[in-house]
Amino acid sequence: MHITEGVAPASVAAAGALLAAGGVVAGLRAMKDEQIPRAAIMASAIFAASLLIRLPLGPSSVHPVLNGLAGLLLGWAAVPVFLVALFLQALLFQFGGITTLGLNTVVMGAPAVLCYYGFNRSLRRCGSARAAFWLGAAAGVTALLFSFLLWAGALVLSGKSLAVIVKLALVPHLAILGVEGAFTGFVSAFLFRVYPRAFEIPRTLGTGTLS
Amino acid sequence: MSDEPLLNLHSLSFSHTDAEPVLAEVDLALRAGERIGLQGAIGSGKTTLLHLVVGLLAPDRGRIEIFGKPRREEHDFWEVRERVGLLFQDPDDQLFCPTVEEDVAFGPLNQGKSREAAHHAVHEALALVGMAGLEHRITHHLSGGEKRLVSLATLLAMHPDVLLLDEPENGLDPPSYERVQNLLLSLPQAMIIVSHNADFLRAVTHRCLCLAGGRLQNKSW
Amino acid sequence: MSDEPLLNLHSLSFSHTDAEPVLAEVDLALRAGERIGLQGAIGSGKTTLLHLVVGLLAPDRGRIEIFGKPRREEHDFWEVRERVGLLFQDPDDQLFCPTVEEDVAFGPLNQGKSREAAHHAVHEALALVGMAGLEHRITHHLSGGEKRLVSLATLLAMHPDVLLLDEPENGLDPPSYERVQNLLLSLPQAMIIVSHNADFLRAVTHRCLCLAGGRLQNKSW
Amino acid sequence: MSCSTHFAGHTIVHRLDPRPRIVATLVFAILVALSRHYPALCAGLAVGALLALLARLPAPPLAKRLLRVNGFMLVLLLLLPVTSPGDPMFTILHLPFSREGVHMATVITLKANAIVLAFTALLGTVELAALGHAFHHLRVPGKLVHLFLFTLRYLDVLHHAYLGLLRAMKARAFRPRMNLHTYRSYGSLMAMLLVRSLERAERVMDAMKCRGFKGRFLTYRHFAFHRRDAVFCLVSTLVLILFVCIEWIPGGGLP
Ligand SMILES: Nc1ncnc2c1ncn2[C@@H]1O[C@H](COP(=O)(O)OP(=O)(O)OP(=O)(O)O)[C@@H](O)[C@H]1O
Ligand SMILES: Nc1ncnc2c1ncn2[C@@H]1O[C@H](COP(=O)(O)OP(=O)(O)OP(=O)(O)O)[C@@H](O)[C@H]1O
Ligand SMILES: [Mg+2]
Ligand SMILES: [Mg+2]
Repeated sequence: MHITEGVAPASVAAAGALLAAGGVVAGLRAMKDEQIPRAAIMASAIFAASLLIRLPLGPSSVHPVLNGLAGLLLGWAAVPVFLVALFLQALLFQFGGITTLGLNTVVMGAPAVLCYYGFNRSLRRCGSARAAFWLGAAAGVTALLFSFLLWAGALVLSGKSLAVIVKLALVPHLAILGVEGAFTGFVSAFLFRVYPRAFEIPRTLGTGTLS
Repeated sequence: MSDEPLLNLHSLSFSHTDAEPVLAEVDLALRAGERIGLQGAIGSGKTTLLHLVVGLLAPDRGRIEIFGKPRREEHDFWEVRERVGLLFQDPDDQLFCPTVEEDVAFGPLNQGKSREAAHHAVHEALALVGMAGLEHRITHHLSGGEKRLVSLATLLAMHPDVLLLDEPENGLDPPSYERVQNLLLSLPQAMIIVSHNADFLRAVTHRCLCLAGGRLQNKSW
Repeated sequence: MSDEPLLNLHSLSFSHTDAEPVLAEVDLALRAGERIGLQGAIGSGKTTLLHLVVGLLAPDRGRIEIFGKPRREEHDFWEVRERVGLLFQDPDDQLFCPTVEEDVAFGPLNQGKSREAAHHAVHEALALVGMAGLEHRITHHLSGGEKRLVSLATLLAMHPDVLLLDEPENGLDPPSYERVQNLLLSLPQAMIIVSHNADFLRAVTHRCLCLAGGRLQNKSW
Repeated sequence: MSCSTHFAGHTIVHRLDPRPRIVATLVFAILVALSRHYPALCAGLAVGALLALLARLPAPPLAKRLLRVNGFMLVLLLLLPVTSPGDPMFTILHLPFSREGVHMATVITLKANAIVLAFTALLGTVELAALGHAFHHLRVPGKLVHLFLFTLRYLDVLHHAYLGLLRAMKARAFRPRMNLHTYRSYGSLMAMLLVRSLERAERVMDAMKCRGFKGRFLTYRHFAFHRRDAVFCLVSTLVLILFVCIEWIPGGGLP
């Protein structure tokens, strides 16, 4: 669900870049020095998982997007983490691109932050692995759905005629929702049982430094 | 079965990259009930050899015959993996389910066993390695020695005919070391055991091979 | 300095969780030039003890005195960490910079050395462990043995007065093993060396302690 | 095996200082993204192709990247002319291909290929760690640079851990199918990878503290600015100015 290089006209790309810059600054301020290794490990995990893990779906397979999970584990820091992961994907594999880097960061990062606000607290307080599964699954579905809407919005803004792409992509994406939800749910339940500290994020939107 | 080897490698060659080969024309036969030791310097290709046997890597040249049939494609190895248990060098690779019970049940479930049969296999295997009662522990919180023994249980629960053990005694304290040693001596399966520890191999195996320069040599004690 | 111990632990107690304590009333003194071995079963708290000494964990009770001063707060330990080198059990934890050179330079730069001085320290330390010429290698492409030796160089580049080594010989093949052994014998620093390998400790240390049930006991060979 | 390798080599492009390369790539990408006319876009594509040739990018991986971009473009080329309203340019099988649609699809395709070629040739050829240090010298916030460098460091560690676990699953007769057992198993794999990595992150922080880290990163590597870098700056500035002339000065760039 990347916006490919060259598709977005300058105005849309610039708007995306501005929004992303704001999110990245907020994310960097929220991230303490001590959390940098943790954020980096999440970035590599997201990058590696989206490249390596293929979940079978019908005759084909899909890769997990994991932005719901990233939000649950990182809060605002998910935005710079996605910036780095997406930059590496563009640089090494040409998924997305550099003029659309800002847009793609918003498409992935904004739903992650939303999931943080929506589900992180209830996950920390829930009483059973089963509840953690459902909360995680809800986060996965919500994030993916929201990402799809942002992606579709950016495409339609880029040119009304691109709406046809959105229509074509709708059905496969609805199918992916279930897989992403189940996957995020299983990961959340696992973390809840084995390493509940993963969901503790020391501080969000703070007033820290950038360097 | 009698004299027909369970496992037969014919002039197997393999290289990880285009660089010099890790294995060059390796021959090896393992018969029922036999325990073979495998030594060799760091990076000499011991782990690579075991991974070739279960089809996790594909040889550049040579033939692999297991249970009397040649094995070439991925689906040839599906049966092999249900009947040959591989203990990984790093126990952290082996255990990935949240609890011990789920992890030990993973293999039997993949073999198509019912939940009850898998449950039964789990308890039997854990009792065999002396870890009964650990069913509900979180795998990640086990100590190094416990991880090693539970890893062994994950193999035994699949009732394999052959065991391939990659440094089963590494990083264990003396009591766990002894438990592993006695367990291996008591198991009926044919085994290939990789280790840097000559004493351990001498106590446990019938004969010992050494991998050097990509070739296997008989080793005398 | 003479007889004053470099490092002095007085009835130190520690528990990771509310569960039973890992260390109970541990006393330990390390004098200049002394090499102490530390054995103990898996999970007996050896690593924990070393982490307490450099302030990565805080004791529940007891006193830590290092270089003649009591150490309690995080900033008390800043000086300790510049003068006490800790080798981590897993070298992958220790090497976090992209290249060997940067990794070895990380410590000296944090000590406030200039770039030239750091550069000099890097080359000297790498030469000492026999890894000169690896400066520009990518750290994660090193073999296990090389990682271990480079980790040691990252400590030596800081010219510490005390070395705390957590299983420095683990997973090495005989040549690397011997190199580590000779290196440790040739270094002037006081050391605490954790290992499961009694032969290694016998060759390298002056005396050996055993950690069991949260207590330290003298161990005779 | 590694999932994070750049296009290594020894060409003149590889030897340039990464800093001016980053700046030039960014300015070039922005200008190309802003332009709308064929002359400038074709010039941009030519510049991209020339850079790719100069950097001697290996053909198979480059083709794969271009295919990834142009696969999407092909869909656009087929769909846009049919679905965009406007005067039909020609019809195939009774489907009217609109002039606006053809134009839009062609422009997007040209832009994308020009940017991808330049981006790959100039930045895809920098060793990744050096790229991080170059960002540092270009005043990218320190935390972001260190996030980038740490991410690189742990990519291969994680990749190896992943391969190890996946092999262990396969060795125990696991076969991916479309069922909950498969999703649960992959979920466990991913979560176990995360747990181990998060704990490692804590130990890495400890290791850094032990080596005197007090919350401020100091960088060791510096770049030397050679004469060839000055030449590169000059040439790329001229090329970019020429590009602006072709696109924005009415009739000015072309005779
Ligand atoms: N995935 C890989 N890609 C490239 N090279 C590899 C890979 N795995 C192993 N190698 C190389 O192949 C050689 C053999 O590795 P292998 O792990 O089989 O050695 P080993 O005998 O098991 O060593 P050890 O005693 O350290 O476990 C080594 O030189 C290693 O660096
Ligand atoms: N972060 C932690 N949280 C909770 N318990 C821990 C933690 N780290 C270690 N432990 C427990 O504390 C005990 C001591 O661990 P430690 O790592 O010090 O043992 P060790 O003697 O170094 O063992 P090994 O020989 O396996 O390295 C173990 O029982 C371990 O499970
Ligand atoms: Mg091995
Ligand atoms: Mg330890």
